[in-house]
Amino acid sequence: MKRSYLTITIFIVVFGFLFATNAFAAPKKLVIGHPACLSGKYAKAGEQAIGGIKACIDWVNNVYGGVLVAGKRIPLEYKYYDCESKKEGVTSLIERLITVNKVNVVFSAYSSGLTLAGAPVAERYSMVYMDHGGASDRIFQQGFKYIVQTIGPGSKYHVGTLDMIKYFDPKAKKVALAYEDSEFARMTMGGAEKHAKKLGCKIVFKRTYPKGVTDLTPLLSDMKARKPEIVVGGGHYEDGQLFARQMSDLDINVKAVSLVASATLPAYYKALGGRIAEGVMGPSHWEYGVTFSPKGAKKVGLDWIGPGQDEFVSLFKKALGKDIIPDYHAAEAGAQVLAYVKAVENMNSVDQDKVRAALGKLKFMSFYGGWDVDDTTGMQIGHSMVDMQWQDGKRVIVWPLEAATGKLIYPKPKF
Amino acid sequence: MKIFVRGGDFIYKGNTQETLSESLSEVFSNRVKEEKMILTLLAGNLIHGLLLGGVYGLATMGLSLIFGVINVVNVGHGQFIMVGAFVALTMFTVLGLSPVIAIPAALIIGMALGFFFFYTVMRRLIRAPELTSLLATFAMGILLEEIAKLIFGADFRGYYWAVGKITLPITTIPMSKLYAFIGSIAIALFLYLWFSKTRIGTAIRSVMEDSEGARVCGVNVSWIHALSFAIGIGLTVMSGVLLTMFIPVGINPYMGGGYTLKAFVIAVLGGLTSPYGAFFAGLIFGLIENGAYTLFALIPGVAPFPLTVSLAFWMLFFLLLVKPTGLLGK
Amino acid sequence: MALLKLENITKRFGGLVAVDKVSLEINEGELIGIVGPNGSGKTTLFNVISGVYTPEEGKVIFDGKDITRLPAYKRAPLGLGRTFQIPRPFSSASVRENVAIGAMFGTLADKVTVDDSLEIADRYIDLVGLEAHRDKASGDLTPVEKKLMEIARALAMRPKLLLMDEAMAGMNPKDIDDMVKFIKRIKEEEKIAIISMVEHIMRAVVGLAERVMVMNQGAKLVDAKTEEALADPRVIEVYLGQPTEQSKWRSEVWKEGKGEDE
Amino acid sequence: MKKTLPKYYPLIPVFAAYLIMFLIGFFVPGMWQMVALLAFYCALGQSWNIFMGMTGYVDFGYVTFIALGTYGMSLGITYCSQYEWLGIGIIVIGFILAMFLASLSALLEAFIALRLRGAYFAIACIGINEGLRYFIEGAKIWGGSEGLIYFGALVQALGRDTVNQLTSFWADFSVFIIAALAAFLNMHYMRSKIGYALTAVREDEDAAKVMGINANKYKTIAFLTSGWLGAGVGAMAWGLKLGYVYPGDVFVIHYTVECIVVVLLGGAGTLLGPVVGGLIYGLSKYWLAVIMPGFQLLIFAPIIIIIIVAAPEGVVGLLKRRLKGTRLEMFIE
Repeated sequence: MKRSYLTITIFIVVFGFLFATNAFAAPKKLVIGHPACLSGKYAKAGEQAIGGIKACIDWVNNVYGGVLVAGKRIPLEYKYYDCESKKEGVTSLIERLITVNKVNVVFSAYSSGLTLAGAPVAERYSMVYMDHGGASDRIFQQGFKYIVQTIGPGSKYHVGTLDMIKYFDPKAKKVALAYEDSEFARMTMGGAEKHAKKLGCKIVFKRTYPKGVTDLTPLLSDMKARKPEIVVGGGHYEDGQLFARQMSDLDINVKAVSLVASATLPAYYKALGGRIAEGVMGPSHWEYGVTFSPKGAKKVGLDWIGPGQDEFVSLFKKALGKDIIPDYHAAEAGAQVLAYVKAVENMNSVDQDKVRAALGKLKFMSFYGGWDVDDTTGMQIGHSMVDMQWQDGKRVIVWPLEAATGKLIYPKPKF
Repeated sequence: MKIFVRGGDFIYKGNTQETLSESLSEVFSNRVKEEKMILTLLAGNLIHGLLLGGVYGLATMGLSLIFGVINVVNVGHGQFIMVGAFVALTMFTVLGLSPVIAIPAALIIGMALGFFFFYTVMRRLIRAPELTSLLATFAMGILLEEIAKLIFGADFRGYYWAVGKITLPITTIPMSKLYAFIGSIAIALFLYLWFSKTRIGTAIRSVMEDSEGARVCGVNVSWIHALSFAIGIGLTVMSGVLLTMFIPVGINPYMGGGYTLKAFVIAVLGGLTSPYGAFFAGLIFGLIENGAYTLFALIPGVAPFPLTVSLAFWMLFFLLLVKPTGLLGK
Repeated sequence: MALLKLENITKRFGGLVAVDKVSLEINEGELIGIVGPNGSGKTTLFNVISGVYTPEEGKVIFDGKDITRLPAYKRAPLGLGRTFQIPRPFSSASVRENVAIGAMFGTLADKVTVDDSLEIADRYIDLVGLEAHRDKASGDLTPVEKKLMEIARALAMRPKLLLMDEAMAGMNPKDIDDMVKFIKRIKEEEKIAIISMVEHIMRAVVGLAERVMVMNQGAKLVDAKTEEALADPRVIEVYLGQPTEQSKWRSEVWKEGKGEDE
Repeated sequence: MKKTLPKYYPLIPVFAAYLIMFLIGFFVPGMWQMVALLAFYCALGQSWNIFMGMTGYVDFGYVTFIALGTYGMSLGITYCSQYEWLGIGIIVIGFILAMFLASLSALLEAFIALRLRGAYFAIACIGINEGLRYFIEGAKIWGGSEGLIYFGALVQALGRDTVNQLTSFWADFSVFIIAALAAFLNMHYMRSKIGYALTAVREDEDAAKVMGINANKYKTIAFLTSGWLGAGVGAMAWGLKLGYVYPGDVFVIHYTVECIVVVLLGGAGTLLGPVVGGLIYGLSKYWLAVIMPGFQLLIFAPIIIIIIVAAPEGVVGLLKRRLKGTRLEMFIE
């Protein structure tokens, strides 16, 4: 009898403890909140983003000396939780970040879906919500006031690629589109289709495949039968590997293959055992080897902030404690930190509405490239993409010509 | 309008302007060409489907065996396939051994895992309501995923086993796929002989039929339970190796989930309790999966890939209702 | 008018004819025994009456209504109660709840609330003498207690006709005598007709039923007064097999035969 | 009448728990979303428990109801927001649609349950869930895999402030209501003929039929109730609150598993179980996300296994056994 009361009491006490809020955020700090995807289906991108953010915060605090507000240098702090790549986690964690940790800005979780899930909460608390992982244009048609995008819109990914191929081979006509059926890849496909038609190409094949696909053989056989010259497609990591691998299995030799997301990652070449990856191209927001520099910024008349590329990479490695090369997820997230710092300094205030207004007007350049958003919707318009190609196990930037680190191999070598 | 829909534009929908600009004769000749092409495609896809089906079949045998003997649906099935994939990957990339050698290694690792999970967890759940066993196997799957993530990271990996390919008039087949198929058939055949010719195989079959009866006849039922679970897991892990011979990329800790659902469909097609049924159902499933894609692609305005997957699940659903003993069952 | 009337019931399982053209009439308040060896089709016949099976041929008429194709759950509210050979209690529920379920969905289904049913249940639990086990989970009862509980559950349905499937199988002679008395008593008190199925405990049959129907290989062999029926040479042959072994079997069977039905 | 009231005593701790959660969420700043998350788990557990606890069927495809509920709300808002005079009525329409879709799939599952049991039933329900998801994607209905995004439409129809209120308070509040309603219905069913009938059917369906119980009717009642509640949670917690839906995000079996974990932690078939389970699961998940981001699942998986093996009756089951014969007994069910 007594023990049962005791059991119940213990339960209540434990619950009470778990409910209790913990420490308040210390003043005189700017806190960046982030419901990160550390586990679940976006774990890979989540890890990269955390690394990128940590690296840039490190740079701001230790190299730059802190954010200059009202004549004082204030350090940045980073507070992140794991949302498990799930929408329920995002909403509750964002609220916790805003109310308990008193963060000054919220970074979105990876993917368009999770970005959308968190937006209403941020909106309710009138909190600047910076999106480095949701590429869907539709996010910005919902009337959210506090959202700002760093990642370029999905529809632009393959535009440059097609321009490049037209530049090198004006006769190439037959284009095949095969993308993953995800928000991001569909945007890319839409953009690519429109642009290909504008360039006078004929689209001989257009299909999507679902997420998590394990065998593309039927789709690729179909594509082979349509005899395309240029293949653009992809979506995420695993299907990008599968795509090239099974194209090789089926001996589909075309003049150019460009895959979004996966092809640009270092692991890609290794996973395909090298040879198959040779000549495969991929568009990217940022790639190790892109040469954006303060000098370049001056040339186009933009402010420069942040570490140089090599500095960023070493800070990134330090932040994660692992010897991995940052990819565009890291660069995006990192650049987002710099954008926030820039906006706060421009306004000389941390007030949410003012910062949001400043972000709307902000134009600058960093190691990530240009940054400029549409003032009303918050959509990214200033960032341009690069195209890279695997050549002898190295990622060579082949487009745009002014950023190129090597010459395009065209047509690509046979599988 | 009708003509255009019939003959013109199978490839993509909604682009009527281009279609309209084509002359009628062109449309007609296109139609003949198109039909011939579709038949070629179908034939090629069916060959690939058959090859893949063999691996699917083997990958499902473990699930059926475990359900047949201890009446537990292994919801973490796919995660054991993932373990197999990592075994193959590690042996190839770190030790430089061909996947053929990884097959027995995977069997041993899988059986060890099987015995471990049986004696720590499953033994206590055999007579429990299915709710608990479903959840327990699911939790095992998550555990494997997270451990794999801890060891290998969340990267998508792959390996390249260069053994050439053969080119047929209708399609190209990489040798590694062919080896995987032959391997699957050999293992299934071996298992069949083992089940029917050896004492212990007979004991397993008797427990499957009637565990009480077998107990009365002096079969050590709890040992058979443990052994069958271990063999089931061993088979599953082994099939993971064969699967990487088929699709040697995209290996990552979270790759298993999709295979679990596929294995369910196949196991049900095969009657859920019969490993051989599962093997043949795997072949049929492979054929349907690849064949249906080609046919669905003819319908304008739909996405054939998800429709194929959807078809598989509706098939499972109706089959369960109409004939729970499976396509090949009595 | 007969309470239950079976007309040429035939039930087949594949090629096997389990019940072969059986006709039977039972009047209100009558107690009749159905006797037959293992596999003679008694349980199948019970299942046809209670609606578990639908016969291929023939009619089941209960209380003037043709119920041949009526699902089982619609028969109970008409006044058809049943017990099972191997008791089938709702194990996780208590004795009281088990019996109350009978009251809730039997002939009183539309008239009683849950609380009423529990009260009715208490009455029948007292009647069968299980007061001490009222709140025990029914799965924990002994086999004999389970039988009693099943009878209480069936009685709580307030049936007009009660089908008792091997009520006495597996009991010792004293329990059988008690049970016989008990069945007779409830027949009088509750004013219901009872069909009791007995495999080969002749002791029970003799004491219990005024009338018996003997079945063999699915068909009706004899339908007569108990003494007459049991004296019938055909019955003796069916039951006792070859005359040479007659004496050896007779004593065993008459005293305490144990029966497991099909 | 005297007897009827004490029968509902076990609801007291359940409602008390919900009330405390609500008050904490309402008055402690920054707790609302977390409390909403807990309510989400409790409501799901509670609704799923009606299905499983009362019929004994393990519905692995339960998330279908939640997903269809989400779709109902999404379709209602997407297609009705253009009619300005409807005002807040679009949410009512969405809710009705959600209930309608859930009813259809509940009837379908009840139909399957006539023929299949145990693992076969579980797999068939998974089949429906996946089949539906890929059908939506493949046939491109309801926006196909592109889903529906309608936060903007909602803002246009109802104004920004109303929408802020709706998404960040009323949606969560309705989840509380649904959770409490689920508990009440669960209790009410347990204490009425439905509960007795389903107990009988669960234990021995053939015997139950002979006792006069229309097994299919009662099963269908339980399926429908459970489906409606699940769809209600989906419509509110996902449909209204998030303002978007992708098929790949809602038809996810993982959520069913979460329901099961919640129920099993607390105690399957009990009334208080899902509440306790939801609290334990939600809180520990939330705090693990906060304290050790990235390791929740690694910690959770073995814990689940240990609980299944060591305490299959769950916390409330243990508590019930402890409290047997004490005055507190009547509060725990």
